[in-house]
Amino acid sequence: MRIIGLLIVIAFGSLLRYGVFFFPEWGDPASPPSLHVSPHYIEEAIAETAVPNLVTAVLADYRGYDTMFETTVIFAAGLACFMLLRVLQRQVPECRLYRHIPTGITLRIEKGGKLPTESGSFERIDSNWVPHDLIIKSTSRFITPFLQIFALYVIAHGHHSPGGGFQGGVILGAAVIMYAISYDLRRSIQRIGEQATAVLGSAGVLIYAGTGALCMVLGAAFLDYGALAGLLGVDPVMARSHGMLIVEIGVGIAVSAVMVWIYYNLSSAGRHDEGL
Amino acid sequence: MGVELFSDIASKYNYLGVVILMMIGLYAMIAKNNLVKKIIGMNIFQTAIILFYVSTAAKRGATIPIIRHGHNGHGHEVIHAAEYINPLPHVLMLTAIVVSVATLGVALALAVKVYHQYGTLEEDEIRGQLRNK
Amino acid sequence: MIWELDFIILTLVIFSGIAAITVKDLLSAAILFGAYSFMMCLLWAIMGAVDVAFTEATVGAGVSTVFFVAAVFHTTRDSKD
Amino acid sequence: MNTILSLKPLLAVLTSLLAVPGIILSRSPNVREGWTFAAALAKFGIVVSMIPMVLSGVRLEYTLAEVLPGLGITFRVDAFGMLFAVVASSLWIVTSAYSIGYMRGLQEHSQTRYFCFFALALSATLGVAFAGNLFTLYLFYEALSFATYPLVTHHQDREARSSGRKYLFYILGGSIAFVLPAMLVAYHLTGTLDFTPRGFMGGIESKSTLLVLLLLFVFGFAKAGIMPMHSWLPAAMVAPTPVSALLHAVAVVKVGAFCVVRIITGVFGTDLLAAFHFDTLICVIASVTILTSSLIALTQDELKRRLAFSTIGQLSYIVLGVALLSQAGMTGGMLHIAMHAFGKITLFFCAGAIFVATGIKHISGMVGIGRRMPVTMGAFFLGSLSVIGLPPAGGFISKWHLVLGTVQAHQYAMLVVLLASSLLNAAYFLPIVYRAFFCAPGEAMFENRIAEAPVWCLAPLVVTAVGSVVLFFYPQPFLRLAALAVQTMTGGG
Amino acid sequence: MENLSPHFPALIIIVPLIAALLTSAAGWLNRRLCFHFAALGLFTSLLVSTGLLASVLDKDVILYRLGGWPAPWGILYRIDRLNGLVLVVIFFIAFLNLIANKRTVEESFPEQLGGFYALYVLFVTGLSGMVATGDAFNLYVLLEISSLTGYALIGIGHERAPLAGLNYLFMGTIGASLYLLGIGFLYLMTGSLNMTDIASLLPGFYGSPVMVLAFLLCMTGLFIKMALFPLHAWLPNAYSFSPSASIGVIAPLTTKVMIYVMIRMTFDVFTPDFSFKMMHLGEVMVWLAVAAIIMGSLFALAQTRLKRMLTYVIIAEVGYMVGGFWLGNRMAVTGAVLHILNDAVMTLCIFLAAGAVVYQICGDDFEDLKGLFRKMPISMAAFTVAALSLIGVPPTCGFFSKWYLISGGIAAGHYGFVVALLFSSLVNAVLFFRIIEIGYFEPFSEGEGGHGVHHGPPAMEIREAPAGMLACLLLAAVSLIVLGIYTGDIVTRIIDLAIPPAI
Repeated sequence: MRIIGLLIVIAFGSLLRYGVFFFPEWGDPASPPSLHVSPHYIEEAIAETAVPNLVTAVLADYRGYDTMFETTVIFAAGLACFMLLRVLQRQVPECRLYRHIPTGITLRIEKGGKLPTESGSFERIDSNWVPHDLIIKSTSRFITPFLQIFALYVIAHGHHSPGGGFQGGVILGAAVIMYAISYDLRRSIQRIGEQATAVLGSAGVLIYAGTGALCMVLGAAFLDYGALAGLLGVDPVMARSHGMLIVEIGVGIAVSAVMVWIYYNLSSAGRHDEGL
Repeated sequence: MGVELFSDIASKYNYLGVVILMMIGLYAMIAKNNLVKKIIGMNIFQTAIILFYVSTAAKRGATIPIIRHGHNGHGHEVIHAAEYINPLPHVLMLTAIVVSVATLGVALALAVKVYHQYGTLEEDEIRGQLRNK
Repeated sequence: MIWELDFIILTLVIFSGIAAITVKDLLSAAILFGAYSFMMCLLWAIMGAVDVAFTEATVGAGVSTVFFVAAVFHTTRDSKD
Repeated sequence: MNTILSLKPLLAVLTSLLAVPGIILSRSPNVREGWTFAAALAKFGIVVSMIPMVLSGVRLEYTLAEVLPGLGITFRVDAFGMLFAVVASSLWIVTSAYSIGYMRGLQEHSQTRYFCFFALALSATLGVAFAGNLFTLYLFYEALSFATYPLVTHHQDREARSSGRKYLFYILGGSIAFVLPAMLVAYHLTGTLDFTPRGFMGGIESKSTLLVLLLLFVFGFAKAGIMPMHSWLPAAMVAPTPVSALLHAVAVVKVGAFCVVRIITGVFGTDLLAAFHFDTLICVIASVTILTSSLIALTQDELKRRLAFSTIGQLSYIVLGVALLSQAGMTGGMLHIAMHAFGKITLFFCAGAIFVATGIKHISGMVGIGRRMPVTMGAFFLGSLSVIGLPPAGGFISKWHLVLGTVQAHQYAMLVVLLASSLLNAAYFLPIVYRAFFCAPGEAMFENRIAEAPVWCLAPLVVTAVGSVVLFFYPQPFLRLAALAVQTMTGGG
Repeated sequence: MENLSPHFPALIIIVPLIAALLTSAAGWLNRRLCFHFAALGLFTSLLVSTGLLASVLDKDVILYRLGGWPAPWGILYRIDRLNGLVLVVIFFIAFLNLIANKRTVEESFPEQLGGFYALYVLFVTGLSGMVATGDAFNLYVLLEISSLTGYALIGIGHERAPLAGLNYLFMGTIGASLYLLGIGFLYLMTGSLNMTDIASLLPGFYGSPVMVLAFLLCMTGLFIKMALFPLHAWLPNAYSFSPSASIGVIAPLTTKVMIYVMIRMTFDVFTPDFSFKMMHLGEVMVWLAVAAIIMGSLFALAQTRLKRMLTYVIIAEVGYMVGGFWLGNRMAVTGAVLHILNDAVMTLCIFLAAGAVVYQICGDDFEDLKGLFRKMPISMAAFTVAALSLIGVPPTCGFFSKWYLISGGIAAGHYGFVVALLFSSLVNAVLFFRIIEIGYFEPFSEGEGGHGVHHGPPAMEIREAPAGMLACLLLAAVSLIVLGIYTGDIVTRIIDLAIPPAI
């Protein structure tokens, strides 16, 4: 296998290497990609959409349809992980570990066992629990709000600076994931349940598709945000900018929710019991 | 010829990097035995393609594709295409990155499932188990 | 765009890529993959693709690595190759 | 010759198809058989009602659907098709009656399925008879193969399965591997598949192409049983006897022969064959089959197998007759479709009746049986006369024309073949009759009290036996149809 | 709102997308609604696509600017006769299979109904989007949607399904990435992503090796995805272990849509001139297809399980279409396009029948099928019709596409292809009659040789499949014959006009 692989790879590589001879020089301002379609974006985007970040303008407007499916891809991945991994039959784990908070004694309860009656001061812990996690917990408690605010900023400010729905959404999701890692998965799921992630995931994509469909209802083409001008009370160019913001928010919601969803399923192998 | 070749390499070394990364990724996918290694290889392969696209966007003497003093379209100076890097491949590659992470998620989910089924991530061991059955 | 820097990072990317697929321990491989992604992100930032770099930093170096680690924790760290 | 649009051919094909739901949904066997008879009679009526028009030189045509540009499911009734349709539809009535007697007599299972596929097979047979182009012919040819498979394997035991395999292997293999490519090449070369009285391949110059196509067609229509594509036929005799009777003496094998004749006349055309001297080639192929199969038939002890090999030989008479390309030869070949059908079906009916009454399959067990079953064996005698070609049976008429045809075509070698094979026919049939009547029955015969088969079995075989005698004295309907067909095909007066 | 018909091209994709999202949400809120959302979405799309086909028949080409941007800058949907037809087929099959498998889905995934149906509808969305789009990169995104959902739909099966799904994912990702790279090469040379735009710029680069590479990369990627012979290894495992409900839509559609995409790429992006005349690829491809047909048929012969055997038949069928297409003459291309349509419906029918059998007898070993005609007559009748169509017996539709393909082979003088087609027909006959024979004959004991076997009550209580499944199965079987009879119309009114005159 190794040798076959090597041969295939070398054949493939030399074929591509041969092709590279005929490429335009790297960074050549006169190469076709720089001359054909992109100049329109660079020169007209600001006049047509009022968004200075060209990537956002192209992403959410000119090629907004691609982006809608990009979000759908993420959503599909979330669904796929859910379908593949999630174990919904409630099964009692082999053993559970409980820690008595005041004393720090760990109780190991075998399958089917019950917790002592005065269970108020017990907390369930993961099997790979480490006692000295104060620094991690405090740091994450400290960082999480900033992370979330930054994520919102990235989503909202994507028009003017690098960033946008995806990046912001991933950061927002990462904040939750960090919480789940530093505390434990059960607590995170208590806060943001699986149902919430799943429904928010579809809601986010639905915001995107719904915005597009609204434009269609208003008589323009699908995703032609200019049609929203009347609804938003601004001129069509600004309406495009606002429309992009709406869909970016949708993307942000969907991406963050789905990232968390995938993490839940992946980190507990679908049992939503013990995470990392 | 040698000089020509060298100057060709010098002016296109980025594309060569792409080719090398693709070879690495493809090799891992074909020849590696471990499923997670294959998945890593797959991701390297995908990022190599992303690098290729990003390289096509590069433009000497241009800056990042965010219009300066262009707030709300009031800065009425003429914008020259040569001043900014081509944004289109960037957009495409945002999509490609997202696709690759989605694929990664599904691949890992499948790998975890395979592990739970066979107790191993090595392909030859799995194949051996299947043959014995 | 500084080509020297670009070239150095490209070399680093390639090396971390090779390292990620050759190291025996899967957890190390996951972390090396994170490093690879981060280098890649730097490379793109240098090439002016700020949005792509940003995305790669969050998605590639961030979430992907977490996914890898999560999967490795649920399977095994050992690998024969 | 004028052509008129008419729904009748379609109706004739569809009648038995339409009876299928009725057969399936019938609650009692009597209602089911009622449907079968109704369809059989209706079909015969429709077919007969077209005879006068066909005889007056009108061609009835109907296109069901244009499935490919310029190529449709087209029915066109000409004299030759008519001749075959009359034979098939008239014998269906008789066979239906016989089936009832046979199937009930033996208490066979799955009778509904049997009658259902029986009806389907008849639809397909008429479809072949009325096909207006090669494509339609192929369509119904294939349909017939599939409709008869459940009939051949009716017993659903091990023997039936292996015979079924052989049957499909030859028939389907021949049609897919030989006929289909040949048809496509023909279409590619000429741009049409419509049968014309003088053939549509006239434009092709290349002798080798024509030769390959001709051979592909002749051997591809494996139902015609031309050696070496014949060995499915004896195997298929495991089927219930009415199936063997109707399908393997009348419908299936005759469809094969019919197709070959169509290819010779409607696709290649007599002029073309004569021009390239392919007629001799086909004659040789046919005569080899005739002689070989007759010799094999002599060695068979199982009655139905002997009849099967006899059928193989008789089919090649038809091919031989048409390939002679002489007026009388072609007439004889076509007539033989009808004459042989009546004769052979009688023989099969008799074999079945003997089996129903005694359970005997082998000729060696039939010594002296004529005394117990005089009617059956009498009919058997008439049937064998017809097949051998002796008066006063219809077979004489067709064989007479065939012999005349060889003389007309100056193919004296073929004349020898015909006469030799007639002798062989006599050699393998007449001893059966002789021993049945004039030899003392064996020990087993005395112990069981054997009588004639039930009346449902007996009546049909009497009818067909009488039919073949009547055809000797009154062959006009078939003769006129055959003569008309030959006239249009050869263009001569 | 008054008149939505100009928006049809967008609606065919948007409606199932939104339906999928609602289905998924309904899975968490009210599980009973899932099926209704999914079915409604697909049915609406079926109606819309039919309307679209009707209007494209007199309008030639319908363009739709998504986001209102003109062509090279925005994304364009381009519906012509050909993909209008393919779209109808996609939704017809997806809808029928959904209805047929309602019961099996409810039994296999009682808690995850929403997830399953959402994946299902998203899969169909991806496929239809790929067919409709006029933008090379948009095609990639939609390809990934259908692939990702496809991996999941396969991976949720039993036995070796997860492993097979993972292998499929690796192969699929390589395929999609190669396609992406090919598009990247095209973009590097032309600077455009719009198919028509690329095609118009292409003549300037006809000689360039980069173009050749781009073409090879795109095609290789698609060949992997469509499982053309040497690249087919992922398919049999992936298809034979997945649930009936998913395979009923994946098997008929994936490979066929990929072949359509190949046709689209060669016609609309690389132009027939380049693809057929400059590449000199035709001969190689046809021989590959011949190999695919022969190897697929031979492998199929070696199988002892029904679904697995069918997967190899699919591989052979891919060879039909690829070979027909690369013969490059009008007859053969017509055959290839017609076969996309016919093979999709045939595969649907045969997999539905196999699904019904598997559902009733819980197994698909040939041994399990004994005496099935008596127990499940209607399902087996439909199976027989589909089998006849796969063998190529008139008047089922399989015959007619084979007719065109063979005629094309004869016209091109490529007798290897003709022989391969006939060989595969014969092998199919053997394959399917082997099964029909097993199903037709009751289990009989070894010693018994005589006739008139008496039949006791069947050992297992096996009954006919549920009514919904049967209805869909019969509809599929009937449509095989209807398609066959209307071949003439389909060819003259749709396919003939859709194939570029250059061929």
